[in-house]
Amino acid sequence: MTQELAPVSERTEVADGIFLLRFTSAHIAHTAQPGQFVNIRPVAGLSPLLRRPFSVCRVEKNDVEIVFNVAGAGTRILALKRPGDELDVLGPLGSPFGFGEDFETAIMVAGGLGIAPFPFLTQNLRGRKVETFVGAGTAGKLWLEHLQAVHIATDDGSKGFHGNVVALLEEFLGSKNLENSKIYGCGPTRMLQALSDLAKMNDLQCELSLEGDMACGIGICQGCPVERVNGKKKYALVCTDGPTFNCNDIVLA
Amino acid sequence: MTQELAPVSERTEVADGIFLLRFTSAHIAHTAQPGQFVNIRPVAGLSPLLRRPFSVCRVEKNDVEIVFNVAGAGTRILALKRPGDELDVLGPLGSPFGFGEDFETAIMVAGGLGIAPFPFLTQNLRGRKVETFVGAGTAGKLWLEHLQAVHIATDDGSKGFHGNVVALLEEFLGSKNLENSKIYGCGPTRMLQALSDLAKMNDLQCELSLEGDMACGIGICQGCPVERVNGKKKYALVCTDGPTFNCNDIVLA
Amino acid sequence: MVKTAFNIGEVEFKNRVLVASGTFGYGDELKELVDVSKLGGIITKSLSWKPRDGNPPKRIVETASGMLNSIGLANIGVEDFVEEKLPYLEKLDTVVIANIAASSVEEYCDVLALLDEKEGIDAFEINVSCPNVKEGGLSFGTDCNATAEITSKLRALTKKPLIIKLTPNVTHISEFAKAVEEAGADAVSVINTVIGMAVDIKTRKPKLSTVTGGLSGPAIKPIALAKVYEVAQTVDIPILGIGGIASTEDAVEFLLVGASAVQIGTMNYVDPTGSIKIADGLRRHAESNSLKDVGDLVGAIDANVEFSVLQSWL
Amino acid sequence: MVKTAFNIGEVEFKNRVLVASGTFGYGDELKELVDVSKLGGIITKSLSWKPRDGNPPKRIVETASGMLNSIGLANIGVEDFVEEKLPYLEKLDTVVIANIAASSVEEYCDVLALLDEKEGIDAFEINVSCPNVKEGGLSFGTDCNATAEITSKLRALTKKPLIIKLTPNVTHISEFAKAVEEAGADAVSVINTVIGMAVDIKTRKPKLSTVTGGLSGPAIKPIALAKVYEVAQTVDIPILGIGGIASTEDAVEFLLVGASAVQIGTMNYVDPTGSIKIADGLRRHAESNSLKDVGDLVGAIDANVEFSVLQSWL
Ligand SMILES: Cc1cc2nc3c(=O)[nH]c(=O)nc-3n(C[C@H](O)[C@H](O)[C@H](O)COP(=O)(O)OP(=O)(O)OC[C@H]3O[C@@H](n4cnc5c(N)ncnc54)[C@H](O)[C@@H]3O)c2cc1C
Ligand SMILES: Cc1cc2nc3c(=O)[nH]c(=O)nc-3n(C[C@H](O)[C@H](O)[C@H](O)COP(=O)(O)OP(=O)(O)OC[C@H]3O[C@@H](n4cnc5c(N)ncnc54)[C@H](O)[C@@H]3O)c2cc1C
Ligand SMILES: Cc1cc2nc3c(=O)[nH]c(=O)nc-3n(C[C@H](O)[C@H](O)[C@H](O)COP(=O)(O)O)c2cc1C
Ligand SMILES: Cc1cc2nc3c(=O)[nH]c(=O)nc-3n(C[C@H](O)[C@H](O)[C@H](O)COP(=O)(O)O)c2cc1C
Ligand code: FES
Ligand code: FES
Repeated sequence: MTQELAPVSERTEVADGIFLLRFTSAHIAHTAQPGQFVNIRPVAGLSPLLRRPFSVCRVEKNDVEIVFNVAGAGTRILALKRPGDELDVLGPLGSPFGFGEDFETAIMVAGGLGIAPFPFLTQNLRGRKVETFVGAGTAGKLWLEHLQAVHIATDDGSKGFHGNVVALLEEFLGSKNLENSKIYGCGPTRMLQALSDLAKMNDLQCELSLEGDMACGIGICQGCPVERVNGKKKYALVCTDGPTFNCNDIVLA
Repeated sequence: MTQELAPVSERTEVADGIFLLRFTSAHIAHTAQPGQFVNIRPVAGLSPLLRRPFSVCRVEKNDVEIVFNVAGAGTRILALKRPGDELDVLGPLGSPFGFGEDFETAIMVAGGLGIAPFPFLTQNLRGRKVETFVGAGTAGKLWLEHLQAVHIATDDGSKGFHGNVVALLEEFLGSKNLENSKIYGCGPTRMLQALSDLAKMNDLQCELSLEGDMACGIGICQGCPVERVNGKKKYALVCTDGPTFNCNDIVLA
Repeated sequence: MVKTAFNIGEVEFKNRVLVASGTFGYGDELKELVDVSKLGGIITKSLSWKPRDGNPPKRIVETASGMLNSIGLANIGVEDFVEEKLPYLEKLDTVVIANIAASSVEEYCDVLALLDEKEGIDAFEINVSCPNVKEGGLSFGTDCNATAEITSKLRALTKKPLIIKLTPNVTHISEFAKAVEEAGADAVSVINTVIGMAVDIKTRKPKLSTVTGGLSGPAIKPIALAKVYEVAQTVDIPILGIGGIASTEDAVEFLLVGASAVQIGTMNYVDPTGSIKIADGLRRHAESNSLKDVGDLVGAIDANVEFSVLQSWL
Repeated sequence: MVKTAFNIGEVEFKNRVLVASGTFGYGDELKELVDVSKLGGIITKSLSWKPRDGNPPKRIVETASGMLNSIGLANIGVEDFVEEKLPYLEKLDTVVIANIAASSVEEYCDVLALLDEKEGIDAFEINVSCPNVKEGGLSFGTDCNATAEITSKLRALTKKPLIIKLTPNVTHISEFAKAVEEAGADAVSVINTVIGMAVDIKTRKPKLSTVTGGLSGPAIKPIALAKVYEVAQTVDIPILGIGGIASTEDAVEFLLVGASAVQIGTMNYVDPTGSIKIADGLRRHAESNSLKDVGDLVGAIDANVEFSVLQSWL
């Protein structure tokens, strides 16, 4: 874990209102694992105050990439960064996706900016089969680089399957034999719920990356609880126990 | 008076840490008078919260220029504006310098960024004689454009007179006959005090432009009092009764 | 068409956005910029019997997302107000509320009695965050009995709506709200500024000439919202919510927790036309939520109160 | 060499910057980033007798230059703390203060008694901003008698420094400071969070699961400073100043108004190494002002107190 002022080397609007920032941090680039995140301070000033968490999207040599959409004050400021500016970054944080288990196909399922961790996961899964399901509101919001075997769903039908991405996956699972697969999901909570149900019905392993409001991102504020299915403690912390969880371990609410 | 989002057309570092911003506002450009100021909101967000006042430095067609140094959070942000960005500007505000009176020579005396209102005053004094006295800490902090008959003083002696600008003026007044003159002063309070004393000793008219902490800049918060020498009310307001005052009317503290 | 108007007693406000005392002068200073006929109402700077010079500088300090002030109730006094300002205010197409400050119960009564006779004042707001000279300068507003006494004395003097403006600098603001409701107030304004301070580390002096001052602006919004909510659980009279409101969303939050209307304060300095944008924003918010009346938002919060009392916040 | 150390009772702190309860975990989470041996001390998350799950989400809401929290005192309980965390803390080259929370006077006593026997705890800080179950959940900290009672009961149980952490949510915090000083406290921490609230206008529910929460961060700095100043006028025991401190300049302000030391809270989340930078900054500030001891700043404000009482802030 490091806190550093990392120079921005690239900023691109990769889709409608969706930005990619690349910054240089040898430590994060070399130690981060897929599913982990970085916590970025949008301004040196006092408002917005807290750091914003973003999945590590891709790593290349000493560079790290994140992608994000403009949600509010913090991302609005980050979208204005230019090469040469410095980013106050803390990371890598959180527990990565597990991919040591025995499975043949990784099925990645993303809703909206839930796509963010999957280029990095794809980078690290070399040798395994990958199927990627990407959902977005409309075609203009899609960013599909660095993925493999992409299946698209849009809410408005402007590209690919007309409907939500979990329904698309359900159709796909019906038509193929994918018993020895593991699902990775990231996106809005409602989507993750549906995905989790589908995984259980199909008896597939399933790991989800959750979002949640965070003050610290490093396990000291107790601000990011998610209810456990069972266990001694009622809550897990999204920032350190997660953001990745086995779908059987947590209650999505 | 107008509140508008004025596009920035130029930003230049005109001296060490001193910036010029030019923005387009036909209303302000056409109605502002020398000695008036504009009140600029540094960010659309909530911190820093209040507008920052800056003298109208120069006007050209529909454009208005301000010059400022980086003092704190607000000016640090303004110094990063680029052409095309928008400035939330309120103005023109305050009572202008008087220059309708009968006098031959306008003697302008500036300490540091106190130079700001004088290019505009010089623009408007055509036909009259002008002598301009500019003081700065060091040569690198001097910005001398759009002025006439400039006399320089620096605290470190790196350029011009070695010492403060009021001492330089005193020397000058001793060597010339400038009875029919009016002094205009702008700068730190200590300098204005010395200038005011000098003007009284020499029996010269003297108008000063004051600074002061302002919340509104438009006379509604009562936040910017300056003590009057006499009169029914104890305090005048810097933002509406000033920022320009006859040196005999106010108590500098 | 969404209904935006509401009443306090017989006074009808055309919408639920007012401008707060001390942040809009006497109503005439901003006429070039702000069309006050689009506001629910304007509240004057606090008026005292005699003109007051106010405190020495500095009176203003900026803080993180807020500001401290120590104006010292600088005002032109009620007589000059009537002569110089009222004729203009009388003609305005909006509700005009006179805010009154005083250093004794008698002074409150004298100012109100003088104004009550005049045309052009629709209601009174009483600033009780004033030093009580008899009690050595302690604030009326932190003394529940004194606050109730002022209310009942003034109640006897006027038939116009009487609004008491409460200070947040007390342990249980709802006790004060209850007391003034019982003493006959028609409404309460919640909140005045929060006591705060700042120090100049170079001179080692307080930045404000009076050492402490009043904190306002977005920084205090969460505090104000909690106070309005607390008061709304306790009284039945209308609440005017104030404190750091900077956007339509902020105003909606105040209505949801129980404010009948809102007042915009510090943000008038930052964005003089912001209050009008918020008035329009509330109408549009109601419209897009298919409400017939902006008033349907008032107190419409979906909160489990028991829970909030038992599970403390830490 | 500037002196940076100071004492509370017999405990020596190497400098005047500590990290506040609830904002630095149990001290071990940040070991990769923060060299705690450069801190004056660390204060643990509040410990209760049994482990506490804490409140349901959401527990955190960002506000203008601040944040609201409603953690619900989530903690591992004092027994697990002793077993899992204390061995690490014991080895640290800094003062370790255990913060205690409870829902009854007995629970405070039990937790303190258990910890008092252990090596590795140098002092106690008592969080009285906790719901008192016997009184239907009202906070101990807003009841002066209850606060004094807790203090004197705990005083009898330990010889180690006993620090009472006061809540700002009262009319006169100095009454509470005086009461705990008389009941035997060695120091007071001023302030805990300010009650606040936020509403989700889409769902119309409070953003926090507990409706209200505690406001912290730079937004409350002016409030905290005024409270520390008020307490400093009243008691002679040391004050630990807390509330929105984000820079060396902020820390200097707290010392000047009378804090013997400061605690950094919310800013630990934003800038985990900020507290160390402030510790170093204080030393350099003293140096460049030719002070022999950072402590020369404590209470060195140049303020006219009479004036502040008589001339109120509005
Ligand atoms: C582990 C983790 C990884 C994330 N990775 C990415 C990513 O790779 N790309 C991306 O675009 N976003 C990601 N997010 C969400 C991202 O952190 C938020 O969009 C961002 O913090 C919003 O900041 P803001 O200031 O722009 O918006 P705000 O003004 O703070 O909020 C705007 C809206 O977003 C909601 N919001 C704010 N913070 C969060 C949050 N942490 N989680 C969910 N909703 C939030 C608010 O409730 C509000 O409705 C991630 C979140 C987490 C917890
Ligand atoms: C009528 C008027 C005209 C002005 N014209 C100019 C100008 O043309 N060019 C220019 O560079 N500056 C001018 N100033 C000063 C300028 O407004 C301040 O430098 C600016 O507001 C500082 O903002 P900040 O956020 O960068 O600094 P802050 O963080 O607000 O403050 C930094 C330092 O500057 C001091 N300061 C802040 N505001 C003021 C103020 N209003 N007056 C004096 N000191 C202040 C603070 O006390 C602090 O020490 C003018 C001020 C007034 C009142
Ligand atoms: C500079 C200033 C002057 C004020 N003067 C008065 C006043 O004269 N009377 C009064 O009742 N309130 C006064 N207030 C308080 C405001 O009306 C309002 O209650 C408070 O500022 C909180 O709202 P805000 O955060 O929106 O500003 C003043 C506030 C400020 C900032
Ligand atoms: C998320 C969070 C958790 C906190 N937990 C505790 C706690 O367990 N015990 C306690 O006494 N104070 C707790 N506090 C209060 C802080 O210690 C501190 O008093 C307060 O946040 C004000 O300081 P700040 O503005 O620097 O954060 C907590 C604060 C925050 C923000
Ligand atoms: S965000 Fe602080 S504990 Fe998870
Ligand atoms: S700055 Fe508000 S009255 Fe002058």
